[in-house]
Amino acid sequence: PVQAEDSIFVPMLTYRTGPFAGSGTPIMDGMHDYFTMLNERDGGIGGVMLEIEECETAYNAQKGVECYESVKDRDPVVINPYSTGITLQLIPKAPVDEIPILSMGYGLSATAVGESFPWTFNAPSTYWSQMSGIIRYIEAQGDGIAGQKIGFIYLDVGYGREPIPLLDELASEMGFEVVKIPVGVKDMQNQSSHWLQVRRERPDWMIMWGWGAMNPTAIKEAAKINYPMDHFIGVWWSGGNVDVTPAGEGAVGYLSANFHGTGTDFPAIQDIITHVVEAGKSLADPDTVGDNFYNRGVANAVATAEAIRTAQQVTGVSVVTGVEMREGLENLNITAERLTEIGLEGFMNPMQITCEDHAGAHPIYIQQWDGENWNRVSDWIEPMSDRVRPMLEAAAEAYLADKPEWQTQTCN
Amino acid sequence: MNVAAKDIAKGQNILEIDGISLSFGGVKAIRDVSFDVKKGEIRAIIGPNGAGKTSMLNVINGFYHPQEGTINYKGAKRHDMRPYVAATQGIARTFQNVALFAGMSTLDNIMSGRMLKMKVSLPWHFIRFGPAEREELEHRERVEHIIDFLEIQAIRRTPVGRLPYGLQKRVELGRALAMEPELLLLDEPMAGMNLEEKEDMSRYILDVNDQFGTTIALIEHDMGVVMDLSDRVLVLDYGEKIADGTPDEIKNNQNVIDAYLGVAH
Amino acid sequence: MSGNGVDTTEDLILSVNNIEVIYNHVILVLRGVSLEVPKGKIVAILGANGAGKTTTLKAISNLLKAERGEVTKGTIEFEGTRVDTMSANQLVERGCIQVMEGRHCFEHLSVEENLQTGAFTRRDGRAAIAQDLEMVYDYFPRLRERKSSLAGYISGGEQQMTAIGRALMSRPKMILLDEPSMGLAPQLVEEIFEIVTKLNKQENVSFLLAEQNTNMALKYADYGYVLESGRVVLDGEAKALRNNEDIKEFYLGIAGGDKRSFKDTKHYKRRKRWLA
Amino acid sequence: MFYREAGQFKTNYRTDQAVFPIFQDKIGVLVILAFLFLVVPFWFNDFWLNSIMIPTLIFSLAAIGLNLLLGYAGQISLGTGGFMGVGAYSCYKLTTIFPDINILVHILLSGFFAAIVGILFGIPSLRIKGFYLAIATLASQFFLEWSFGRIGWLYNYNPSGAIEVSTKRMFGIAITGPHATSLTRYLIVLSIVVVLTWVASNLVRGRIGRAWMAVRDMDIAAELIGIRLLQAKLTAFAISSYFAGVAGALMVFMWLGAAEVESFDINHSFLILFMVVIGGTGSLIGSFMGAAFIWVLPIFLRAAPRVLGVDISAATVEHFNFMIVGGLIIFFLIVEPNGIARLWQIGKEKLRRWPFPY
Amino acid sequence: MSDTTLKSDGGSSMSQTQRNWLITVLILAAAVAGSFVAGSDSLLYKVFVGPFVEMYEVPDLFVQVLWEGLVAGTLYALVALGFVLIFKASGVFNFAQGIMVVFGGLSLVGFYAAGVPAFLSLALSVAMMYGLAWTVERVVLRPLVNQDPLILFMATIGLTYFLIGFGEFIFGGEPKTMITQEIGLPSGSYDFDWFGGFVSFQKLDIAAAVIAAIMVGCLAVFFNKTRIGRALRAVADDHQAALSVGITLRQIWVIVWFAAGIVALTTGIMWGARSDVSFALQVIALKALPVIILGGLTSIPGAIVGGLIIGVAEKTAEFYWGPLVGGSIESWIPYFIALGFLWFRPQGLFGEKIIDRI
Ligand SMILES: Nc1ncnc2c1ncn2[C@@H]1O[C@H](COP(=O)(O)OP(=O)(O)OP(=O)(O)O)[C@@H](O)[C@H]1O
Ligand SMILES: Nc1ncnc2c1ncn2[C@@H]1O[C@H](COP(=O)(O)OP(=O)(O)OP(=O)(O)O)[C@@H](O)[C@H]1O
Ligand SMILES: [Mg+2]
Ligand SMILES: [Mg+2]
Repeated sequence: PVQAEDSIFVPMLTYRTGPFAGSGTPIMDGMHDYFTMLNERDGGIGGVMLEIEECETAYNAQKGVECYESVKDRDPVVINPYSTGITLQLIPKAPVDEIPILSMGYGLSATAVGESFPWTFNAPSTYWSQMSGIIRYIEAQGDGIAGQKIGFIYLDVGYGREPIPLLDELASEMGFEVVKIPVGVKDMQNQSSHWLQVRRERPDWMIMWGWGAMNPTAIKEAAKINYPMDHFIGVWWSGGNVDVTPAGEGAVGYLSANFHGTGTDFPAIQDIITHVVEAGKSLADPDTVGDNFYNRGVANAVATAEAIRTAQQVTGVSVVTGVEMREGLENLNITAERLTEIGLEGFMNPMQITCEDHAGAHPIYIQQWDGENWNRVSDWIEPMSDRVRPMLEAAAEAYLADKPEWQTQTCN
Repeated sequence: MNVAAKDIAKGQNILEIDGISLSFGGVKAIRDVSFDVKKGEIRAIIGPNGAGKTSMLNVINGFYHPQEGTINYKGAKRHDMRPYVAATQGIARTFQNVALFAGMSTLDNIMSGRMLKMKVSLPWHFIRFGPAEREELEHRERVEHIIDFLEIQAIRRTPVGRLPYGLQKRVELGRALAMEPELLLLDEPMAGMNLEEKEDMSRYILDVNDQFGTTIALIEHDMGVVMDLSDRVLVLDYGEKIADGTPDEIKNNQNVIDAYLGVAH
Repeated sequence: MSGNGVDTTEDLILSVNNIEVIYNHVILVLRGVSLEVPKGKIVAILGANGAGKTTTLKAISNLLKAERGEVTKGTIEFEGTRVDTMSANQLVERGCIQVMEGRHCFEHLSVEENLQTGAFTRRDGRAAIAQDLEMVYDYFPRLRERKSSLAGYISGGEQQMTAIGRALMSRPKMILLDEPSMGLAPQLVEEIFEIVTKLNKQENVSFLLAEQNTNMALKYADYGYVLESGRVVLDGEAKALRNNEDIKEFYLGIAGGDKRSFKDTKHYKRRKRWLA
Repeated sequence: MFYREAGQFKTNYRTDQAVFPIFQDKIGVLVILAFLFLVVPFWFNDFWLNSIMIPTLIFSLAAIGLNLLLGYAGQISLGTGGFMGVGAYSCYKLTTIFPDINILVHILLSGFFAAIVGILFGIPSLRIKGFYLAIATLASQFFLEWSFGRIGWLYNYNPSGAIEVSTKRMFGIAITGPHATSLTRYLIVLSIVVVLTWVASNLVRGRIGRAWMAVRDMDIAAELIGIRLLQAKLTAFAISSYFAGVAGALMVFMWLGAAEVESFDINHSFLILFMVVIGGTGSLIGSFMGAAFIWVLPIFLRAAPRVLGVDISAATVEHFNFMIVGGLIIFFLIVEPNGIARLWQIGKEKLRRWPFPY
Repeated sequence: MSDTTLKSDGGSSMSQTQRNWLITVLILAAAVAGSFVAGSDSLLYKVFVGPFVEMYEVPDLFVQVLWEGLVAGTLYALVALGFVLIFKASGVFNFAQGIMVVFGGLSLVGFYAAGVPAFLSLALSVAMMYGLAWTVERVVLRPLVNQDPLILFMATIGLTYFLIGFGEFIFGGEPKTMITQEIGLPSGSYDFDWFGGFVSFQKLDIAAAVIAAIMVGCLAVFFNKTRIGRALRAVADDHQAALSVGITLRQIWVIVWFAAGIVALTTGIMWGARSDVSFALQVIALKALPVIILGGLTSIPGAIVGGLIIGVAEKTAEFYWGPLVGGSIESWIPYFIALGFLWFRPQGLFGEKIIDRI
């Protein structure tokens, strides 16, 4: 790694090993490659080089904390934990160590409430917003949602369980029925009984909150019981290319949520290919560049990089560290123009973070697998912020209830 | 206890075995055997291999439960029970295939024989100071006597798994003695010893019997030892009792000579 | 090793030269043991508990490694070739097998299967093996009765017979017997030694036996070694040893021509130590 | 030359039974304690305290717990992770139910809940032995894992399913939560571990320990000399689980600050088992050595390339890490199956004989 | 414990086992009666009656559940078989079986990806498993002969770590798709319209069952009818004694590890075809553990029968009872089922007797 006094230290908590490596690797590649591209092409951000360093967690919370401890004294600009488990452990540490945490589209939903969690960011959307978007999508299809039966199959860990409260609440309000089917980590690749339950319950729609090896297995099993794929929607972590390819033809029609574009048809991605991949500076298999999860990593890196840039602008400090970065994140505003500027026109919806709202109620879209590629099949869907926000606030309050010394902030 | 006292005590039976039968599946290990053991005597049990001697000891200390027959111990009829109950009633035992606690030192092995006599409850052991330590030291002293008695001071701290066979047998005797039993069952205590060691062992057995008045039932294949030490001898063959009497009677019993002793004796 | 009665021109089947054995890297057990077994002879090792008899035998049959012991010095030759680097299996194939102290039967195999494993290295066909099985059963009729019982359940003496029978099944040229008489009824002890002599005479099998029953051992052996604290302290023709005063006193229990009674032995008696 | 017991005569059994009969050992322990209490706090930075010292101590405690069960009582358990979880979750519940009671009391109490669960799942050991028992203990591991995720009451229905530690103070100093400095937490952990280790060493040297070892070495014989197997095994399970429970509570409250079910999964059980076996079954010092080895080695391995300036990716480092740790485990087992503690002992024995080789 | 090995005949009163059975039956009867009294909304009804009513009313699903259970059972049995082979032949509880499954699958896919034709890849993978067996014998087992089973168990965990690192280093951590068609495995399914619904049998699953049956048959013959087979069992009982009668431990270990490697490769192919080949797959080793204790650690038929029992019981339980408690009980239910069996037979259904003799 580049070692320089005047560089910005961007640690990456990765998992290229362990049971979730399948999902993790492309994300880490995308993130790593975008940062490297900035260094190669632009000489860093605002003239300051980025010092990128990976620390392998294997999705294990203890290793994650250890990684955090090992980097925290070296002025990391932000931590991307890439695991809800690790995020949960870092949330309390962030304000004390003054290192912001960006859990992009995962982590604890309640941290969207900026007043309560000044140091934690989960843009572009919380799981709850995302779930509400998916429900909206379902509602918008043919028969509406009232009276429908919705199956929710999820990885039986904190991450998978997180959307349940919202789902329950929406179910009673909107008049649909929910069937919950948890999949234990040990049974990720052994889901026959779960899908038999699907067969028994005959849900009209299936929603999946899966990760790692759970995804391809679920899609295969769904195909086995002839479940209509176009009524099967995955969270945006269940939409990797590695998730659908093993099922072959069976996966055609499968849907998943997303918030950014796929493919390589973006100038910035082309820059990655020329400056990084072809220059041999990437760890990625060239075939996977532009895959959904690869681009997820790029999106994450874009948000980080833009926040660094914003931080530089807002604070006037060029070698930013955590404290400035927090400012940058709270003032982050990636407009459509800015996206075009950085070569990612239409790659994602404009993204803004504010002091109150650390997630930003950003819309999602639904994509469909055609056997080769992901295709957009919906417009941008706005989440039900009116529903979600109060729940977030309640959750934040509950979180703080037994933590009298918690650092909060007031926004104006 | 002096010799006269021993003779008086001999009148009472400490153990009465009546009509015991024991079988495993098709194998009849013991068939309708009855005998008694008098207080303070040394009672030998002999017989060819597989005659049911060890099984008999197992019956006496509750490890095997006979299908038929009754056992009277210290005047009371005994029911089937877990073996540790026998230990609480004062029956101690050594084993044919040494059954020491291989990972523990000699000292600890013998100390473990005092387990039943130690009463201080668990919480005291957490801090050790006070009652637990006092009790420990008290028993340690008794154990040291046994160690002296058996002349195994030198191996006090050696894990017994590393000891040669003969010494292991001696430690095992020590462990049994530490239980201060009323009835001591010895299963081939002298197997694998040379003459000198057998002489020592005999001495210990006689001394235990003599000094503590412990009743002893022993199985042994060395006829010299059996004839010299025991007061009465029970002979088993194929699970049946074929003779019972003083060493001299046994020596000349034709059945015993045929089944067990062979011509030479 | 010469000048003590062994005819050096005679063929040696086994010779152990000055071996040293250490357990666990720190416990020195044998401090230079040398002994020889001429072809077709019976040699006995005598010695108190812990003298190192078992260790010597295990060193020869290469079983020490399994106990974290190793031969650090000296050589062992079987029929003129060095065997101390061989595996136990090669040694058995060459015809040298050990009967281990403390039985070591395969508990979960039946008696008959135990005996059959003894023939593992044999290549001379089922018929020959079956014949030898009969031979073992003839030696030990008790085993025939219990042949289908699991070896773990049979009595101590029966296990001992199984262990000996198992070794015989390999048709060895040489048998290392560790305390064969332990736990056997007197009649059987004699039978065992009869079997030993028979094999020795008829099939020219050589024996090295560690035995506590000195009386028996010296009666049947040709030659004897006395081991003490890992060293050979005395050796000689069995006959000569039998007449050695010290052996008489301490190993045979004959004081002034009469057998002592165990009842009369005194505590704290003087012990003979050659290495005082 | 310097390490001799010659000349140190014991005049009564009491001194003979002391924990460290050899004078030099006693000094050694004092030096180590002094180092841990007086030197470490001043010399070690946050990373060392947080990522090395605290976890190592906590894992040592858990390893001691398992060692009592496995090394002393001979019952293989693969459920340590679950028992640690019971400790952690009950401590969490205690703090929310009785927020005003000192957290240290909660931590020490939480072990009792683990002990109760340990006893329940120890019952099969009465009939089942060896690997059958080991696998049966997995029943407790998986059942507990499942319960931690399913019973909302345990984590106060927190939507994330995790338990989080709030700041608690003692004498005005934060001792848990993000505000507690690593130094405070280190000293607390150290004190608890030292005290409990002392308790463990008392136990194993006395009647209880002997009963356990007897059961371990030959349970039939143990029963025949009057040891109640039921009692001995269940106390072993209870006390072992108590240690594991306290370690679990410490792990969450003094180290991680938050935990979810996965923190107590089966891998965790294996980790502790490794520590015990590599350190040396049946040795308390071994538990410390094993914990240090298994926990610290990968950290060093991970840091090594950066320190040495070698440029390889984090993933590759992790691969090598696995290979090296796996390889070293095998290597250690081959060199000394009885663990590092035995190596240590042999070393000492050699020292005692020095300059003679044996 | 003695009463299990004893009391085989005689005894006028009811035995312990009979009494246990009677009590169990009575309790069940009471529960069923109670549920009818309490009505169909009561929990009792949902537990004791509801599921059976459903089985009767929706038979196609019930048949499908049974079939899925049998299929899963066959696959568990394959993993279990690997464990049993090695345990039976050497007394080693080989924890690395799970990673060997992954390794087998990965090497096949890996060779194919490198451009080797499918069947040649298969052959190379077999060769690779042989290489693994040889290396393991040379590096791990040989130096550890006659060690405590626990030590050997630990060594295999060390081996697991090593293989994880090594495998990920070579093949990369991301999942791969199994080359099902290329090596001639069928795909698709036979669907039947039965009982007013449909039942579907995957051809792949049928193939798995057939292959498993063939393998078990061969292994059973090998173990029971051959000289080597007997020697293998001897080794498991007593390494030293086995050495002493001239059994070639080395050769035997290579043979069984190779056999276990083949079983692992087969398992890897079959499981890989069902989902994909990834390192997450090694957790199925954990699924096989209850199977082997239920069937008995040393019994080949036990692995099969145990596998089928566990498979069917687990799927039925998850399907019919799981939803009552929030699902995902598959993670622990098999262990409790196995524990239930062990309570009656501590050595598993077909395991070798535990010899308690003194
Ligand atoms: N638990 C058991 N299961 C099956 N058979 C047994 C069991 N215990 C003993 N036997 C059988 O009962 C018979 C008597 O055995 P026992 O051990 O009592 O003989 P012994 O007289 O002590 O012989 P030895 O002198 O050889 O030790 C033997 O044939 C043995 O195989
Ligand atoms: N595995 C081992 N580890 C350490 N020391 C051992 C080991 N095996 C034997 N020893 C030691 O080696 C010495 C010799 O033991 P060995 O078993 O050879 O004696 P032996 O002459 O056969 O005695 P016995 O007549 O009692 O069988 C003993 O002091 C014993 O403590
Ligand atoms: Mg006997
Ligand atoms: Mg010996």
